[in-house]
Amino acid sequence: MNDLNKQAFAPYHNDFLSEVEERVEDGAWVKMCMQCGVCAGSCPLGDAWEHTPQKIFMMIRAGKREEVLTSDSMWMCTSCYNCIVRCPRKLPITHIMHGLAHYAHRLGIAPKGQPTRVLNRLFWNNLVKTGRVNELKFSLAMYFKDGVVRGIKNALGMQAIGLGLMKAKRLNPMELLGGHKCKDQVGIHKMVSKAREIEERKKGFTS
Amino acid sequence: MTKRQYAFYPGCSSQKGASASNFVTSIQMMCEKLGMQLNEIPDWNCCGASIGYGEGGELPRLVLNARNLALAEQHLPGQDMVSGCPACWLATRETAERLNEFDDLLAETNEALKEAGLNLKGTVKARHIVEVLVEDVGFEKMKQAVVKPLQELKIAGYVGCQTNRPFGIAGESFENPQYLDKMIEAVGAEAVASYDQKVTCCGGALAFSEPDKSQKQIRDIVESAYDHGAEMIVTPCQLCQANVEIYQSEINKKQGTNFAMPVVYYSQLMTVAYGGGVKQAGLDGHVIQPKKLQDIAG
Amino acid sequence: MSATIATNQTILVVGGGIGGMTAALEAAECGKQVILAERNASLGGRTALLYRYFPKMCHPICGLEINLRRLKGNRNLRVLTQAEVTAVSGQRGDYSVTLKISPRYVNSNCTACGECAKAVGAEIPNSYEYNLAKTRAAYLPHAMAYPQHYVLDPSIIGTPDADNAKAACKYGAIDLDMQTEMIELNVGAIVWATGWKPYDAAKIQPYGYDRFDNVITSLEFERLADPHGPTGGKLLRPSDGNPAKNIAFIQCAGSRDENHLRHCSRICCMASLKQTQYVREAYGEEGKSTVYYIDIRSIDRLEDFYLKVQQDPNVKFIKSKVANIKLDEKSGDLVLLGVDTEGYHRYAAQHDLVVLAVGMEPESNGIALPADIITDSSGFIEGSADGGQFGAGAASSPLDVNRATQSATAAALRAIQVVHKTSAVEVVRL
Amino acid sequence: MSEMKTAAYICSGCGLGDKLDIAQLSKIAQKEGKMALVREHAFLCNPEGVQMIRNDIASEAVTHVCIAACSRRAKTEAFNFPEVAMSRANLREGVIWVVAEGDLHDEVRQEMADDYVRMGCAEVKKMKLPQGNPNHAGNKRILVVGGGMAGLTAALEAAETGYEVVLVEKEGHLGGWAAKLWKRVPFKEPYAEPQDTGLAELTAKVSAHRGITVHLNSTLAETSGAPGRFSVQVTKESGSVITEEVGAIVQATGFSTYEIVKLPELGGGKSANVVDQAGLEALASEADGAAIKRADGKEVKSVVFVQCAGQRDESGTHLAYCSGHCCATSVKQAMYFKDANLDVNTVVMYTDLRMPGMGEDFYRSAQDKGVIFTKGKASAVDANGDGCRVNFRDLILDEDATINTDLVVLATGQVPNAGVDLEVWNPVVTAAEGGSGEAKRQKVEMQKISVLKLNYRQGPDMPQLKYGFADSHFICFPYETRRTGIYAAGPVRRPMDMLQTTEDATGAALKAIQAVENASQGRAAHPRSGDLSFPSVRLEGCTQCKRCTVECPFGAIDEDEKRYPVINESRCRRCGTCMGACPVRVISFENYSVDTVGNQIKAVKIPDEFSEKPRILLLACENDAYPALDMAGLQHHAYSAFVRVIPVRCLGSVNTIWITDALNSGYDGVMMMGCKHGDNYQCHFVKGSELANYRMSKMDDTLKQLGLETERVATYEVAITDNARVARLINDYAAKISEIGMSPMKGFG
Repeated sequence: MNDLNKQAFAPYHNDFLSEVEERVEDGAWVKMCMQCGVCAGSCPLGDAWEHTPQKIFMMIRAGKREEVLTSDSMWMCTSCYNCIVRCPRKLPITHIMHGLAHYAHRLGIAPKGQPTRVLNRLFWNNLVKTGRVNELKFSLAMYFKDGVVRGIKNALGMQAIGLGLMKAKRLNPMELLGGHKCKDQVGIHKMVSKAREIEERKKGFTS
Repeated sequence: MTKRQYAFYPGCSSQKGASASNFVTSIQMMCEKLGMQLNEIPDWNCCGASIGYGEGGELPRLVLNARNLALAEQHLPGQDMVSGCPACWLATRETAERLNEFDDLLAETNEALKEAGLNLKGTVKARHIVEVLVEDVGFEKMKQAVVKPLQELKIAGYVGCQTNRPFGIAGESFENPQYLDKMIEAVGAEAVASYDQKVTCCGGALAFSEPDKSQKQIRDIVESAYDHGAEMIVTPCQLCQANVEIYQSEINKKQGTNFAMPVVYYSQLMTVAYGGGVKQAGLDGHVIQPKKLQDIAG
Repeated sequence: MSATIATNQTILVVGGGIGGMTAALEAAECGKQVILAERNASLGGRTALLYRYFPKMCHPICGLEINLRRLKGNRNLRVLTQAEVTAVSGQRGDYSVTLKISPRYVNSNCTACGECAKAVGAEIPNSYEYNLAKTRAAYLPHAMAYPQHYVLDPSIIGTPDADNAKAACKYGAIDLDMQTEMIELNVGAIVWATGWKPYDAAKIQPYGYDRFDNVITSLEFERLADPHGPTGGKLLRPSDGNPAKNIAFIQCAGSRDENHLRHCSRICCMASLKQTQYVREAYGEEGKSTVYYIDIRSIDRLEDFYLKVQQDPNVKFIKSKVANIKLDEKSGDLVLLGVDTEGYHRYAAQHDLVVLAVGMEPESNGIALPADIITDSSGFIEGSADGGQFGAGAASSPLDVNRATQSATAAALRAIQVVHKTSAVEVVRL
Repeated sequence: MSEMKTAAYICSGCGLGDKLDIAQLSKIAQKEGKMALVREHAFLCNPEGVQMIRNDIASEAVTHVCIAACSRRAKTEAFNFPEVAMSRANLREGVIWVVAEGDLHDEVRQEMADDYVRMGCAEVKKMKLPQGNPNHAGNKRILVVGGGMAGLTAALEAAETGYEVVLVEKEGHLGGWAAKLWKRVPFKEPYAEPQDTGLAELTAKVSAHRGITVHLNSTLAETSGAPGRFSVQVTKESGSVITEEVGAIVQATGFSTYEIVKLPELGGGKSANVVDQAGLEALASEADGAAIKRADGKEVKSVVFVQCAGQRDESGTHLAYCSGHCCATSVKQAMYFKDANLDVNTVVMYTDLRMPGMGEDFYRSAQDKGVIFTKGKASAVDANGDGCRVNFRDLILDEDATINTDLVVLATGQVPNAGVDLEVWNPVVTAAEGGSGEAKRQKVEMQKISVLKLNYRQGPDMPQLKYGFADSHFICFPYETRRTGIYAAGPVRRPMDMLQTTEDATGAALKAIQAVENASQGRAAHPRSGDLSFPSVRLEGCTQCKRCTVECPFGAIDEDEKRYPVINESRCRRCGTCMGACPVRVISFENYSVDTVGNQIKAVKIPDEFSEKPRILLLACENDAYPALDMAGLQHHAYSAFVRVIPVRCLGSVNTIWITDALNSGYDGVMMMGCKHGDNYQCHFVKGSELANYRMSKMDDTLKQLGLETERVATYEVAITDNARVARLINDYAAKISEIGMSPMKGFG
């Protein structure tokens, strides 16, 4: 798999486009973009994008594998779905962005420490563990993502909010000990790992 | 009268002691008054939300949602699955539609579901509570149930993203939906007609990972509500509610504003208008107190 | 049933715009019997409502005048206005067509002296101005209207206004008892030249045509530029009547968009290029235009015109589909949000007027066509399975005037072939 | 021809009766107009009024009718008496609707009406009922030049309509460009896949058709005559010559591709691996669905299509225009590769992708097949090992980039095969006639490239528009050329794709049919369709000055060996430019002549110079200016009551004698309103208004001789929409006249 990472890609040849079509969620749509740019203009965090979606699609066609997969632009998606509903070619842009992010993450070449990437991992692990999200553990994990010192700063920074939420009974300290969970956690774990296994088989990942 | 039965999918944020626990509180009386019976899906799990993609990938996410659909199919046959949280609704509906469209995906999904002893036929329809209110109940009934019209209350209807896109309420515009304003008016309050941040994104889950960028969004949303003379913001979305309410203090701190704009759920408006008290309406669950509404609730 | 004489040697042309008039005239000038049925009260169609044509910047009604003169002088051609086809039966070479003729309440005695209009108080939206203005309920559709007869709007029938109009007419031209009548026609071939209509701009929600006064369609802009139009040819924006000197033209408004029209409407690029020159004509160096486009489609010699406009320092081109439009409440201006995709430049551009280059949709969409009419995925008419009915002009494809007249001339010949072959068959039969 | 009996009918409807003294108008018609019969009617256009006129025509044997009522453009259905000569005195749009309200103006209003009645009577007395072209000829065969898609379609469609066709093709086989194609771009639903050209079927039909004679390996040696009676010499390769008599001609000579050798910067002519679209079609036909191989036999694994190669060129080196079809053609060709093997790398490099209409579906289909589209501008293509290297600017990624590829296809443009450019031809001929040997040689060379070989005075081919495309009015009336009965069809008259070409050819076939039908009945063709009048020359008076033969916009007039004009009536479009050109005024139409207008000018009563009542003659083009004046009336834009308007067929028909006569007889000024001329001319007779403008520029000397201010003659370009403006122009001019004072010529006329 990772040999793909090292392979050189001929500019504007099909290789990377085909890779994306086979392995990225809804990647088969990339070729349908006509470069109108409506997605680029519709993104709420637009200013933060180094490469806009439509530009990423062009980069994929141009075979810029490295630049695309290491870009942190996809991680800027807030899932607002503006791009999807406005796209004149009906590309599922949000999904493609998620798909690319996941693929880069899966290959281990997504930008290290990219906050949303970290958030993603923490969130997923948190939810898969019990079948449900434990907001407190999740938040704390998020604050401590950059290490203990920074973490305490973050936590202190958000202390007021935390307390406010606790006062409002919308953040439960008891969550630290157990908290909500699904009964059939075992089933859920088996189910999820099975799903992962099927996907890897289908998309030809070797893990 | 016989109540309409729905398979209810509360979602993580709506659990007791979680960020949207007061939402669940607030819908009880609303449903009661409007003849809706919500039956919680046994042992439901998280939908993966809009942030599960990075680690989760495609099939695992589909499977998570398929599990909830399968449980509903099995335990609450014939009932539409209703969610109060846009993220849950979106993830579930997307799953339902994709599995209906692609047989191979459904097969793979069931292969995985088998591990949890489940199987999905794909008969369940995934809906949002607001859909149910608008389509099954209707604005007229929402109006009729009012005992305490919320007069002299000027409210900015903030729809946000995922209740509105990509699916939204049938027949509504993605850019300028009307249903929330109509609900505000149904309970006797005044909706800010020209509220231009109606469908602006609050940053969603990135409120966590990209606080500054998200807070810029939130600032616009709150500022415009003030500019248009709104006394509070009402929203159908748990994440929007949380983000827009709780980060105001942060924004005040960083940018010297002094925002204190209450952000409530439509269901809280209704419960109050239908005669509910502060507790019933979950109005005790706010960081920024919606005084005026609390006063009406008494 | 009226006694309009027609035989299976007659060609019926449906639609009296430039396409229909061309098809009818070309066939009639070949010596064929032709009936031209127009739904509105006057011939001329959409082009009569345009200010100028690209690329010559000449005036559409100039061609209309010539066609009207050809028509007035031709004995083979009969015109029915306010006539709609309601049913077609039979087959190639022998159709029976039912036409619904709506009452005009004015007969051919009308001398267009205009006394009735003076006598009527009621006003109605002027559909010939895309409702940008009102007109008296007794009106002459436009200065070049043919037939040159006034029309009474049905809304005033039975009101004192109608009686006042009748009283004001010295020539017994007003007949308030006119009824809708159904006509049965026997014809050999049918040419559908039902033309096009602008796509409903309100459906393009991100651009807020339904919310913002200063977002208008390219057709409404033609009326603003036309000296005969509601502003007397001044480019004034609707919200406050101020001069619009910094105008945005948004291309593909509805076209090339699977949420709206699948096809490219072909004319919109040239139309906007043309309209940038209206801005220059009106305000000289002060008039600024910005064209937001995906691809500029100035095909063949029209490229010259594109080049000319590109060289105009007051016209800017931005390769971008505008994402959405926000209203600046203080100024009434509009802020266009999007990204210039040539190298990625984000913009929030303020303009005092936005013109949507709306796409072309077949006028026949929403009209019940005969069962065996074949249309494409956008509803444009290819013809009938039995080969006796033909699409012509903009009813058959999104076409500019030049191509529409080509297409209509071709359709006329195909119709002539049908009636020729029919007569041949009949000779055999006798 | 029966005895002339005149009648005038004066209407008092539409407020004429309230604003004018009808009785006085009748008196004028009788006494001054010398009308044998004068009747008034309160509502002349109603059935009863019309019947009154019909009765007079029937029982009173009236032959000449003057209708004094509304504009000649109004109530044409009512006042339709084809059996008599008729003039219209415009009292409504021309007088009561434009003269200011109020009794203050009663006098001048009445004077204006009086004059129009005088003019109407004066005009009709000089009119004859047109009898139609005496030398009309009835040959209804149609010649189609060129056997490509356009020619074949035109031939078949005409034959299917029942007209005999002669098809001349220079090659040994039919098909032209289409024969080079493996497949064509789809032209009906679903617009997704390349389709069979259908050429085999079409050629089979044409070859088998009883009504069509095909001459292969043949060209035209000489074409003489006119619509309804063309005589065409067809030379076969063998040298044998046959004569074909035809009634009309369709020129469908198509295009040549812009040679890629002219594009060395893009590798044209330098690398065998750089081909044009024709070259690619050849490779595709060779492969016939299998993997496409290069000339050297190597299977193509990657291909780049460079759009607009040598087109849309701003430097002036290559073609400035866009050929329209090339985007769709390249997309189709990219599909050739994808359909044979999805793994082939196919890149289409464009600056604006131009696939209008349903072409968008075809574009989508290509993307769906994996064709890569990039908005980019190629700067250089050069050989790179076994293949090519394309250097370009990626306009989206905003960077210079390079693609290595096996094959490059240059999408070059269409160059029309339109024959000799008359703008070049005419000076050469003049020089040759002047005895220049060089010019004589040039002339022979040019004759070789001529397509039609017309023996017309004005040259051997159709006039050309910009970039050498054959003549065509390219907006409202695309088929109207300056050579009556000869119609250009297909890419020879404007760049076009195959779908438009077949539509165009079908339309051209109709126009050819129309031309032979008109010719056979001695009627004019567009825009004065059906007009039975025609120009005739009084040769006794002719000075052989050749102005008519040179200036006729339609090449209708030849010269005989003695340099006398020979008018080919069925080539004539009845604009009257020849009449305006003739210095000795020997050319006239039965119902439109130097006299019909001259008489009107003389009929106007000129007040003496102390009256403070100037008289201004306004000669208005009937196509645009006159309707504008009518609409000014309809919208009640008031203008000076001192103006007297005479509609003319075209300003080109204005003979300077009218102006000098008018000035001599005491008019204070003469205005002329015609159409815009120049590149974007709006003149319906192409050159009419331009010629008029030229002639008037020569008036100044005449005026000086007469001792008059040059302002007394003014020409204006007027558009049909200028309702308000024409009124303003008249008023400004009237003001100007009162400024410079009354004409000193009064009383000498």
